[in-house]
Amino acid sequence: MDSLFTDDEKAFRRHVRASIRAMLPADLAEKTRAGIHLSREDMARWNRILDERGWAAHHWPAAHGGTGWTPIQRFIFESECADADAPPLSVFGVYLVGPTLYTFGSEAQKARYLPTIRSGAEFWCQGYSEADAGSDLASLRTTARKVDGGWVIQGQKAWTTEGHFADLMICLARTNSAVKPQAGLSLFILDMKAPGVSVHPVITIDGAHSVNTVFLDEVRVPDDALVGELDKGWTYAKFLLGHERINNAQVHRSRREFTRLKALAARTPAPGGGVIADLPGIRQRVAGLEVELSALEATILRILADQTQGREPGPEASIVKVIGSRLQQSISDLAMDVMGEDGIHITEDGSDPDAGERRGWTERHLFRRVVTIYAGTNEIQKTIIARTVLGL
Amino acid sequence: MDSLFTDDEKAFRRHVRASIRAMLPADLAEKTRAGIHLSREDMARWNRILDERGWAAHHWPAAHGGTGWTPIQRFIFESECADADAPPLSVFGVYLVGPTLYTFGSEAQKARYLPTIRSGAEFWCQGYSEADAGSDLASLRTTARKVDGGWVIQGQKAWTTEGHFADLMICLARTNSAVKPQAGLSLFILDMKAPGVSVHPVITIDGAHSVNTVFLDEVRVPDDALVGELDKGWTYAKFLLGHERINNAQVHRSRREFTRLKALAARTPAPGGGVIADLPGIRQRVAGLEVELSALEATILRILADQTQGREPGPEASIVKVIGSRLQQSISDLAMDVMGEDGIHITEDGSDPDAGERRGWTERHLFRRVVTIYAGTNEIQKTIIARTVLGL
Amino acid sequence: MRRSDETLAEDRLLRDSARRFLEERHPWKEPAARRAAGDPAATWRELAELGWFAMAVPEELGGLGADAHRCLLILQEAGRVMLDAPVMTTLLIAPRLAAGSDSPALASLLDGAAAGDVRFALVTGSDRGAPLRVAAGRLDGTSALAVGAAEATHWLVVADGALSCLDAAATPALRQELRLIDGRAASVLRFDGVPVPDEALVATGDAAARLAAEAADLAIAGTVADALGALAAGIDRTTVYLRERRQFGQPLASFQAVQHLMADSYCEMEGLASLLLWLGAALDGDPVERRRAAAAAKIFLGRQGLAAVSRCIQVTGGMGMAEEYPIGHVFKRLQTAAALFGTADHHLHHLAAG
Amino acid sequence: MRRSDETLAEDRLLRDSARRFLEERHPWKEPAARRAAGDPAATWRELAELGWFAMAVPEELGGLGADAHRCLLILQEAGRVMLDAPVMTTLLIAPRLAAGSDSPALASLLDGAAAGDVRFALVTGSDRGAPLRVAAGRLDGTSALAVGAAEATHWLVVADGALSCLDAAATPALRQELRLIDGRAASVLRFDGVPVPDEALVATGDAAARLAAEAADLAIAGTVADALGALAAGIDRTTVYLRERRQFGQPLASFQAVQHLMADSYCEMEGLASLLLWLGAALDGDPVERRRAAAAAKIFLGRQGLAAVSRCIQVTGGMGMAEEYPIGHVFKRLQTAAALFGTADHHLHHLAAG
Repeated sequence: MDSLFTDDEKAFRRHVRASIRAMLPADLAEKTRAGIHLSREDMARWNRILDERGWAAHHWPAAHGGTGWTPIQRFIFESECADADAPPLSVFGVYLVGPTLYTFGSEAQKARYLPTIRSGAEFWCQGYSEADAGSDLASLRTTARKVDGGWVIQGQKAWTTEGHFADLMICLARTNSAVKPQAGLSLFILDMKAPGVSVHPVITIDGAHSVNTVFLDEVRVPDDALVGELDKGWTYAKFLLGHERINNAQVHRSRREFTRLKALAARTPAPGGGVIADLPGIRQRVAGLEVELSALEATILRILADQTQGREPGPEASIVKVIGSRLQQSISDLAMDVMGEDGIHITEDGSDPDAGERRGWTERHLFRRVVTIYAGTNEIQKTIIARTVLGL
Repeated sequence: MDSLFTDDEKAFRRHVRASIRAMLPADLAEKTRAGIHLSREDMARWNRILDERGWAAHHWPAAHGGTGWTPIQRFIFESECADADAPPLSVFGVYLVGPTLYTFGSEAQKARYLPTIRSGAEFWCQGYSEADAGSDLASLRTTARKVDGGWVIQGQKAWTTEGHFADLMICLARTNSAVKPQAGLSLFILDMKAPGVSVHPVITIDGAHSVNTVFLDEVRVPDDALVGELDKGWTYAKFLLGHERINNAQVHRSRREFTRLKALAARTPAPGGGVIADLPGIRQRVAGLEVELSALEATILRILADQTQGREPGPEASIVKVIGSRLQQSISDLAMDVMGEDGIHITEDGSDPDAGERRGWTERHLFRRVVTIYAGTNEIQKTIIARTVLGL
Repeated sequence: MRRSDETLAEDRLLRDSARRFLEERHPWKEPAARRAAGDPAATWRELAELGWFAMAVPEELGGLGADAHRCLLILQEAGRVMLDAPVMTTLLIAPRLAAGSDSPALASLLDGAAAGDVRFALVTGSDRGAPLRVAAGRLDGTSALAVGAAEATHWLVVADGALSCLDAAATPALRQELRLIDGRAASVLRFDGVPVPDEALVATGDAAARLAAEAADLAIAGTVADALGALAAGIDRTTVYLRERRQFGQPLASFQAVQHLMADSYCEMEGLASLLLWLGAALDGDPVERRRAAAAAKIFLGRQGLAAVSRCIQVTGGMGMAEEYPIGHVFKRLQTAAALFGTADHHLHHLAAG
Repeated sequence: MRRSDETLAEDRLLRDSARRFLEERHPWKEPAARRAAGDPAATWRELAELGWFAMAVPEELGGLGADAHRCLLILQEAGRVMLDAPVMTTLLIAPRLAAGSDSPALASLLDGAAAGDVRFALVTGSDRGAPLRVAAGRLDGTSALAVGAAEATHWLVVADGALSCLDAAATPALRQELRLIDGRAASVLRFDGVPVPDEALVATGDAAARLAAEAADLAIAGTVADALGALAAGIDRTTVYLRERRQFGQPLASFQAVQHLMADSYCEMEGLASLLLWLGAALDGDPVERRRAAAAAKIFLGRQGLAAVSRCIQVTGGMGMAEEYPIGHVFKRLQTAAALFGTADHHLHHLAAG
């Protein structure tokens, strides 16, 4: 897709590529290739390395310690990180909380929290979803009760990714029940080590622990834990989720995985001789995925070019979320078919020389059922597209 | 699928096959292969031939002049008719009106109308759909006003297939507007030559004339034109539509077309040499369709076996309608891809020796957009499945 | 051949009693909990007492002579509760192969199997590694995933040249023990010149090739039956959840998008059930039709079956993602079934080449 | 190369004026009515006066030097009203091939084309019949469907060995005149040793092969642009209809199933638009990337594009089926576009083999 980039951008890509290859420790790249849920320590290490270079908050404005890069430059940077098998940055701190705080937070909040997000010294988790309020935040039940000098938060958060090692939670709670459901919500910063916070692991179908249920039992937060204005949490949450949706297209990860999938198919023996990659049916599916992936990449570049001209992403975010999440699933579907019997057992004893390329695919495939569900299910995204774009 | 038939049924198939091949005039078979909308004369001729053999109303009970065959025997008969390229019987008379009349009609109605349906002497059309009441019959606007000695019907029917050559219409009209919408409908027999009936052709996207708009301007029908009880038309209409849905799976036609499609692909040169049928992508699609077609056939046989044991088809009719209609479209989709440029022009000058196998596919493909729409759209069928089978 | 009314009534009785037994004694639990709680040997004896392992044995060999269709009904019920016990080979495959063989090697073990003392596991060759081959009385090669091989007393080894029935305890094989994603145990076995005594030979030459083809199709039938049972239970559980769970102020079940997704899944499940019905009948008939039916069922499972269960996870949201709820396990059971005995791609490739 | 803000603003101006002109002067009508009412020569002159046929001509050849992207914008607008006039070759292909050739054969005709006096039609070889071939100054072979060949003054013939520009009136060819399903006219031309004068040669040898590859990708770009315009108009008309039309007591637009079907169509249209954006940029760049982008756009059109327009017919029910309403024509326009210059299967086959 070279022709969609300027010469300057191509030069930028070469520069970024060389830098990342130089900065990225080999063991982190290897772990990223093998796994899906990285440890806090691994993520923090890469975060720190990037921060030293000034690239940790690569999509933040320069005024807040970001790079000030254009949306296309960020795209290039993320693509090069994925290509190099760099660990993903913690979604919550860098991608979601940071922008929320520098957009709506107080000066004190920015000064206190932005630097540690950038450096990876503190990790965040998201406290929006509840068991009865996944896609439907308006039915949120967690409450924040005003007390002298602060608030007392009571409730239960579900599907809290990385909650078991996060330092801080950005927590949505009901502060006003006299108004219509979405109007009475506020956003708070909550210390995960505060009394009353307890974190219970949820094992997902890939057998791993990355999400949690977080019980908030009379957790006290100070007055300055409130982000922005009281009862405006719904607005902030929507802002944050808009960012999440573009991010959830995961196009760079898909491109990288697609490359690895082709390599896997090219190394996997086919029944009756040859390799799987040469079976006509597999070839056709690979070619079809290549086309869909190109469509997704070009769509994201169109949206980013619009952003460069100052247009904020609207329902386009829903489009790329729908397309991107389905594509992620199609890629691992194909990987399962390429692996056949080798893809349905998890334990490896290491004796198989091919295990390297196979490692992690099955777990990813299982966990990946979630990508069409989280950050607003694809059905909700389609309703958004129908209503806001098509006027239905 | 031989193993799903008994030895008696296999013998029955051989018998039916030989008989049809002997009875079917070659020119009718040729016309059926080439076209989609047959003339009244062609359909009547085949109807007459079958009637002489006692097979025209093959799925009616013997008491009404039918064959008394089991559901499986009917399936075999229909399959052999399709295989031999016999013209389809008029859907409305034999399949829909006949069963409605022998189930709900008066003795006089049965005596008057059933014989001419069997013989093909009189053709029927359906007067249910209206411009604003396609899938939603409850919003039907045509009215029947009681007058001395009969009824006066006023309204407008849409999408009346074969209306331009039908002798009679089975017409749904509102006889009571004081009750809830579906309760006040009645079913009438209406002479298409009666004063006040005017038929306006609707050209469909295949360029052909098979459907019509029928204006009913103060059309008078006698008292004995009412079928069954007053205001019970909704019940009768649902009965009739249930029959229509199974029929609309069109499984035998699909099997026959699939065979022809493979023959077409085997005769169509491929770019760069060889034939289209040997391209890996086409082979895969053909094999995939074979599997889906088998699933449909087996599903219909399961339903028919249940019927043999006395269970009436319920929501299964919706399942086969959904699967069967999609499959019809998949088959002609593939035909279009096999034909390539040869499939996008309609006029043939006859100079192409391969035109024979190609003839009619494009028109069928275009007209076939309708199969997922008519007889209750597939969306409505899915709602029926969700509500009645899944309890959602 | 289609089933008579009388046969169908018997089928229903059998299915209902199996369902009652399994739901009471072996309701679905998380695999880890099930393994911790269960006693595989006791379970096996229980199932033997129900007559499961005598039902497919021909009457002339002292069994109940049930046809394939009936065995598949039982395997569907096992799939509904996602039973861990690897019953397919003992219940369905061994008795039918014994009936097709002249040798007593397998037939002589059927009494023991019916009593619950003999447990078979099917061992087939890997498509990708060194083929399983018997030559000059010795077995070489690497197996595909052999579900239940570790628990089995006897291995029914389908190799080029011979079908044999080996005493697992007495057979020196290099075993790689694996845990499948659906929680069941499977092994990869490597044989290096393992002697195959004459009395272990079930068939050789053409007869072995014929039985090998039958074993492959039987294995597909049993696998599809299990998966279909799991899918049906998954759809049932999903609809219960959808009726209970509310979002945006109404039950999830009331959203048209959700209704239509589940209607699609239901249509796919019905298609799979129909193909299995065909395959069940075809197992008693012509091998060419049997092969086509097996391929069709396996392809449909790998495509439409997986699509159907994926939608169950989609509409149940987080519930489907959590290891402690059954929907995700249904997904894994189907994903496993889709990979065993040839993927959809594999069978489509052969059907397309055919 | 991505477009600057300034360029984008100019693009929008151009697109808006083209849209206003076409909607006013050439709004969609049934093809038969349009043919009866229209005067093709007058339409062509009108379009020439708008500058359409000068825009892609390089500045050094007296044109406006617009890039491919801008030409594709115009072709999208033509697709929106499903314009009959076969403008693609004259507007997009001929000027670009002229720019890539050293010979005056084509360049010398561009002034006439800009004035509306010369009308080009692209004539390519059929993949299935005898190939088009120029050898020893003579042209042999059978063409693929050549849209607009009957109306054209000149044929731009892409043959093995040479790219030539033949005076249609002076070229003896066996013509089979056809009506495409979308209402446009096309011809199949057979050449039997037709002399190709030196002054008609645009390129030979490697240069001809290079330009032939470019012509193929340009034709795909133009065809996809036209189809995308038609699809966008079809989705617009469909949504208008859905908001107006009521069923079961509420607007069709309010049904979630309908909303989601149309959201899928919209996503597919956006994907197609994105691939066309890529292709538009790639037309000015490296031939390898250009080829990939063209194949991707054509495959996406034949799969997702057709799926998108099929849903428009589905949700508009009978309206989409009737010849007198535009939705069915959008379907036919896309079906035609999907078949011209290689089906999705064809391009996928090559991409898969690549």
